[in-house]
Amino acid sequence: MMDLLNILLSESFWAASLRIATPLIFGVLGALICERAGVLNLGIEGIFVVGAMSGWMAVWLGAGLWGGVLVAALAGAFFGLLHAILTVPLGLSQHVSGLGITLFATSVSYFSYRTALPNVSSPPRIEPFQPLDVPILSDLPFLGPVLFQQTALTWLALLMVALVWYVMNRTALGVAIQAVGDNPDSVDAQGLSVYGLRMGAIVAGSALMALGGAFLTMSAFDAFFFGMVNGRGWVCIALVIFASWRPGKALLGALLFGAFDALQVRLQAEMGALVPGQIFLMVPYILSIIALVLTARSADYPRALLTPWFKGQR
Amino acid sequence: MTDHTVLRLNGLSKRFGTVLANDDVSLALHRGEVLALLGENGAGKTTLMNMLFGHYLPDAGTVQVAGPDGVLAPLPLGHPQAALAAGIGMVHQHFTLAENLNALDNITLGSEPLRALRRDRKSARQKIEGIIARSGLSAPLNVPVGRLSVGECQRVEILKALYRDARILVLDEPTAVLTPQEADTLFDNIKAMTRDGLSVIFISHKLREVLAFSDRIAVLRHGRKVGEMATADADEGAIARMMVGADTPKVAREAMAPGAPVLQLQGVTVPGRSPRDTLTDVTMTVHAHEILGIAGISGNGQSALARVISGLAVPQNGTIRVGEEQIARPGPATMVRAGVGRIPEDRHHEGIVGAMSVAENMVIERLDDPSVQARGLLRRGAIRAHAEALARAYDVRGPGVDARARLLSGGNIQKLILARVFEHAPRLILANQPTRGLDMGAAAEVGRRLLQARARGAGVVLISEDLDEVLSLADRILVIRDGQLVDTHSHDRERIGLMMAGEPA
Amino acid sequence: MIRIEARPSTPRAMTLGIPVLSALIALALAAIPLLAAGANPIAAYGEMLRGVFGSVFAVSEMLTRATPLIFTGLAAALAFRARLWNIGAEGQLYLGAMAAVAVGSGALDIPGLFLLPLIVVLGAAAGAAGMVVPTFLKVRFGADEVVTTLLLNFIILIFLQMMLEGPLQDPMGLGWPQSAPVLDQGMLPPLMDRMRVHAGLIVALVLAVLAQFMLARSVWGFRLRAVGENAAAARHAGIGVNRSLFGVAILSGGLAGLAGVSEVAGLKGYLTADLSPGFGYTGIVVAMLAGLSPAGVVIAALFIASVFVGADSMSRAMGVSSFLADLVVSMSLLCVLVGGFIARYRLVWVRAGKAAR
Amino acid sequence: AEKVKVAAIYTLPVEQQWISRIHKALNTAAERGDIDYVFSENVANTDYERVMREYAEQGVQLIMGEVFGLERAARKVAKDYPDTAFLMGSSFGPVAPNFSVFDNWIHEPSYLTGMVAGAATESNVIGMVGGYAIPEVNRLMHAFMDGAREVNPDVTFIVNFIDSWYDPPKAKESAFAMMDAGADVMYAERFGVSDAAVERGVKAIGNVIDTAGAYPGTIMASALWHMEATVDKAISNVAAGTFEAADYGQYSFMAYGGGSLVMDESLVAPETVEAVKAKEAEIMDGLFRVNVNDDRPVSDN
Ligand SMILES: Nc1ncnc2c1ncn2[C@@H]1O[C@H](COP(=O)(O)OP(=O)(O)OP(=O)(O)O)[C@@H](O)[C@H]1O
Ligand SMILES: Nc1ncnc2c1ncn2[C@@H]1O[C@H](COP(=O)(O)OP(=O)(O)OP(=O)(O)O)[C@@H](O)[C@H]1O
Ligand SMILES: [Mg+2]
Ligand SMILES: [Mg+2]
Repeated sequence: MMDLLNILLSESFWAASLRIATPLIFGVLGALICERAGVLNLGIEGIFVVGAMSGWMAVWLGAGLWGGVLVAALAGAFFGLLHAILTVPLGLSQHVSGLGITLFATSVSYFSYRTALPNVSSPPRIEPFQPLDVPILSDLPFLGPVLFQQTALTWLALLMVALVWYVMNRTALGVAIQAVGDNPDSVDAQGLSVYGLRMGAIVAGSALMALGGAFLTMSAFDAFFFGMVNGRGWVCIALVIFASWRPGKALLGALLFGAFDALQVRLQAEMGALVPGQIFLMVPYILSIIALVLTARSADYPRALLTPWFKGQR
Repeated sequence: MTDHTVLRLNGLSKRFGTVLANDDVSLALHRGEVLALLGENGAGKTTLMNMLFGHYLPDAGTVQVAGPDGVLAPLPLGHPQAALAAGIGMVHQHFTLAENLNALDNITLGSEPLRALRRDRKSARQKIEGIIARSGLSAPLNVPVGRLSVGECQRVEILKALYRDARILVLDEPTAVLTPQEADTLFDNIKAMTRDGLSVIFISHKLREVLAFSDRIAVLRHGRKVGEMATADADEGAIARMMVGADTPKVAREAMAPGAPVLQLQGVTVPGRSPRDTLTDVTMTVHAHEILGIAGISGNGQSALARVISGLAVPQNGTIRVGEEQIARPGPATMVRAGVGRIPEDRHHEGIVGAMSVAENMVIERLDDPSVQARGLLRRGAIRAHAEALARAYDVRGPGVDARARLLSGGNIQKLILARVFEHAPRLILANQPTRGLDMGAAAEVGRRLLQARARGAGVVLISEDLDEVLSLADRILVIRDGQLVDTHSHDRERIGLMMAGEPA
Repeated sequence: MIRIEARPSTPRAMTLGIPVLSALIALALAAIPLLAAGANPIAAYGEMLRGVFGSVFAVSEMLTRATPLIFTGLAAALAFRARLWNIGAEGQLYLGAMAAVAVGSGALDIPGLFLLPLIVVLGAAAGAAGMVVPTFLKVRFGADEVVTTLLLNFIILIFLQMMLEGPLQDPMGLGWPQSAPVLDQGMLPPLMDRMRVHAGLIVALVLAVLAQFMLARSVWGFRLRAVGENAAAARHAGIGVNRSLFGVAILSGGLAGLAGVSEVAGLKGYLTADLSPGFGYTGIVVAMLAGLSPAGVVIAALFIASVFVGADSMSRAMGVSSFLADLVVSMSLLCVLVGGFIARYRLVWVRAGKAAR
Repeated sequence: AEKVKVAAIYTLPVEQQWISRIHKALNTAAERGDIDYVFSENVANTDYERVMREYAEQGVQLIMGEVFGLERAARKVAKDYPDTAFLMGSSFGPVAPNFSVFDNWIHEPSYLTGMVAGAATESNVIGMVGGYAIPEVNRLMHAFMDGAREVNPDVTFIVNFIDSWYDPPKAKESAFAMMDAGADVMYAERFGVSDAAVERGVKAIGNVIDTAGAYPGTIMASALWHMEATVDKAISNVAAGTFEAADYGQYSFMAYGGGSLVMDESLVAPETVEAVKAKEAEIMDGLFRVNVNDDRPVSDN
């Protein structure tokens, strides 16, 4: 018990939670935007991979860190556009297109990585983002290490939460995206383009997802590995529902998940002798399901989620 | 009223697959005029208006709209944006509202540039409040639209059009879901606005409204315009003849002595999240040879009552008796077995499985019947033969019994449901909004069938927001208000209308 | 402006031709990565064909890989027909496999006549249980089954790891996280000498035919279709919607469980945590390619298996990265998807300006 | 001389430490001109048997790889192709006439690195991050722990498995957690651990490959695995037509040069260097046998 308290009070635990949460924040925001517009994007897992690979590759080829971030976002946007074309004007099954995009994005990433680097014995490394050392702030007790010794990408993620919230709730664009996810006819009848809004949202959301992947290779680590995304994208799909499609709650959900993961490695180290380590690994997933069960009835789904819309057919 | 033309449709045609929905239709609209567009279900009214508004691209024809200077200019087709810019506002047959947004957001949607970094909600609100003050069409602006009543939604739809400075307003069956009082208020408001130069095209199946509020009438039949007349020169018979090409028989209700009770609700209470699905301590009896009309403003518990009778809602308190039998565990299947025939309110959503065939929809309530299945396998030949016989008997027209049910027109879907319900001579019939959206001919057919069932000895619960329909069909009329039933002991239109509104009569 | 119009009916030549054409286009597109990797595409196609159809062995390998995909494809197709979005076939597959080794690898040393059916039934039951839980959460609490089944995949996989290091671990396995082998009499017999293709394929085919028949001809299938197409109308008509959902959940989970049984008791003989390279997810793809028709599932599974086995073998012959196989499979999938769209709709080019002038 | 045709089948990408050692040795042989080398990486266990057969059908003379997930099936394939030589990473024994086995038996240098770690820790807490608790991993961890305890009886261990071969961010987080719990020396079984060590300025011990160059000032010592001895032995046997079923595991022992220790002497106390070198000599001379323990290691509490 003491141990648990110690862990929860330690700043390094909270710093780790935020660090682990960062890719999830990007991913869940991206998924949120897509779903708000009425399109489920199961391509997220593959888009994470492509973001991780392309961002890293760009830096490795000398593009600079922010150049890498841009490349990752563009790569994510590209696969997002593919998903958008398949699911919006063509109205194909969002499940299948999404799984197809995941398979496609993943295999393209792996194949190009291997074709570019056919004979490496250990993965080449880049100089990743370093923790920002904000002069006075990083010396603050507690908040200093937790908030102000993170890398720029973590800050970008937090900034994105605010930005997505603002756009969704305070701009005409956000209102239109919410409308198109609820009832595309409402948008069509007011002279806005359903296709444009939906495709734009998917492309933008996918670009954000790719940043989640880029974080893995450019901040959390400094090299690209096969299989390194390891289900993080799927977790975001669950977190969006937990978050009831709200950016603020999305941040909360990602942080909670990060905290459980951070706690898990700490507890496992302490109690590994008593309980199979896998129990701890399961905890975040089980908690996600419980959270989902508790919030499901009150969650108001974007009503048009999964439903394709065709112009001139009603 | 001036003779100034504000809108001209020239030879518009539109084909959907094999259906010629509009065939060379021309129409003119004058400033300050209310033009009623009439026609049977599927005559092509909505299609014509959708071409005007840019939802559909015509196969042929042009549209001209007067600008603010009064000069007619061609309208680029196929772009709602262009129609909106030209001052055309449209209220669609089905609501086009985002339910997760409030009225303010729904109204301003599309009017602000999407690139803008901030919104000016203050001046938007002022403008809307100004329109509300002028038009008398009010609705709560801050509540998610999903929580508004249909009447309020309808007003939000019109506010949307007016907010975009519409000079030409198209209303596609705006009163299909409104009570007579709501409809009257709506038209009074619209009339007032025409005096300021608004021109209106409205589509309706309710001749009473058409005769009371329009200046001119245009009639479509099978996609062609078959006539125009000044409302002053028209009467019901003339309009009906023009629409159908023949006289429609009037339905007449003969007096009949009620028989034994077929449905008894005793102290039935259904808790609900909104007034719409709440019932409080309802007690009522329906007899054989009796049509019991339930009148009321929508959202006062009609759905809850219908759900109880059709077995979809289980009351928290109270008992249900069908005939002699007390229903211990209500459920849709139990109710069907007990001899209750149910005509649901929303035929597309609850009445049929659109993706399944007409024949399958005809047997969907009786899957355990030996005529439908043997040892768990469908008797497909028998089902088909049965469906064809039924389609003939009830005049269900469409592309055949093997076609998907969704391909049928609204009126024919309703006939399919009638066939399914009446075939088994139910002792109680629940008819919930049975003629909503149906044209005169189809509505008359429904009325005739209900009266037939009554003559045979069935009891009928007729829930309808169309007071005229209740008045003409029901033997006894109850008013539903706030989840409770009140007996009116009368057939007086005025008095019942007041009771519906909650005023002591 | 482009407009999309539903075809009133799809010509027969098109229903058959378009999928084939789409697959060919996908193969043509595969030339891009091949060229990027410096291989000759023409030679590669030859190798690919040889890799699937070049020998009895190649064909048997293709059938071996198609077997689990038929099971998981059926699992997805049935569930999706009822609009029950079971993304959890992967987890259910492992549940089935765990049940199979729990009883099959020595716990009960009984004759094969009893053991084999027991393994099959328990495996299916375990898979079914894995789908009943999310269905219950959906029906009772409204929890979205896409998410719960997806998350359950992770939970089950971790649980599997725990079992393979605990109760299910092979005591003779030198500490490796793997189960003891299924007893010989509990194995699904191979169909051909020296080949891996096994009786699981026959079971899968029989079930596909049965599912096709029941869906179209039985009252059960009628109910399932009605619930899937319009649950509100089905409920109104007196069909037990929840009952149907649980029924289809049991079948869908059971089929996925059988995929696990078939892999473990037909192919590998014992269970490891990498039994399935994503058969559960690929099953969804198979089901959708098949238009959710059980008979179509068989064809789609054979197609996906052929592309994978062919491309995989070709990558070796051409000396390009073996990640090419997944790439070609995913491109084929996307092309066939678009092809299916073209078969159902046509694009009409309209010049908007003309009518307006 | 005629080049020997060699194919390798890996269940993971070639960057993985374990596999990279085989890949490297085969590449070296290929560069020398002894063999024609082809490989398939990331082959799922389900597909492994097919790939084995495909290579065998193509007339490859020596097939290498790892059959931990399909021991029985692999031996069946070998039986079907008696003219092909198989040399596979395996937990079980060889099968005549053509199925040989090997494994990364580098418990000896692991023991030595444990001594380095045990002497270096000041907090007396050593953190160990592993992939999966499989014998190949457990064995090395136990040897390492034994070595540490020999020089420092007070040392305690925190052990964590991330249940993934490849998740450097996760391994890194796990390492951070251990450092938070007081670990000041890390046993870096996985990629990611040394990165955490560099960031926090603590020392680390490498495993299988030498990563000292990538983490300057961090890696005190590494237990290296060299497949050259194994591979070259097998190739020459195949070339000479004398390949037989045998356990090649011994070629990973230090005495054969299959395992070795590297130390960064600038990071290790001189007396430790001396002690370790002495122990190394004992092992080489066969005077000291490192205990083999395949059980899952757990944290001390
Ligand atoms: N200044 C503003 N500019 C633009 N939109 C606004 C503004 N204020 C409120 N809204 C929008 O009006 C609606 C109601 O606003 P309000 O701020 O009350 O939201 P809320 O119900 O408190 O929701 P939240 O939980 O997101 O804060 C919301 O959809 C919001 O997006
Ligand atoms: N998008 C469409 N695709 C195919 N057919 C259509 C489409 N829209 C309308 N139709 C067909 O065109 C014809 C005219 O339909 P329309 O909706 O214009 O009739 P309506 O006069 O508005 O009928 P109602 O009174 O029922 O609203 C009908 O036969 C209808 O089935
Ligand atoms: Mg608020
Ligand atoms: Mg209409």
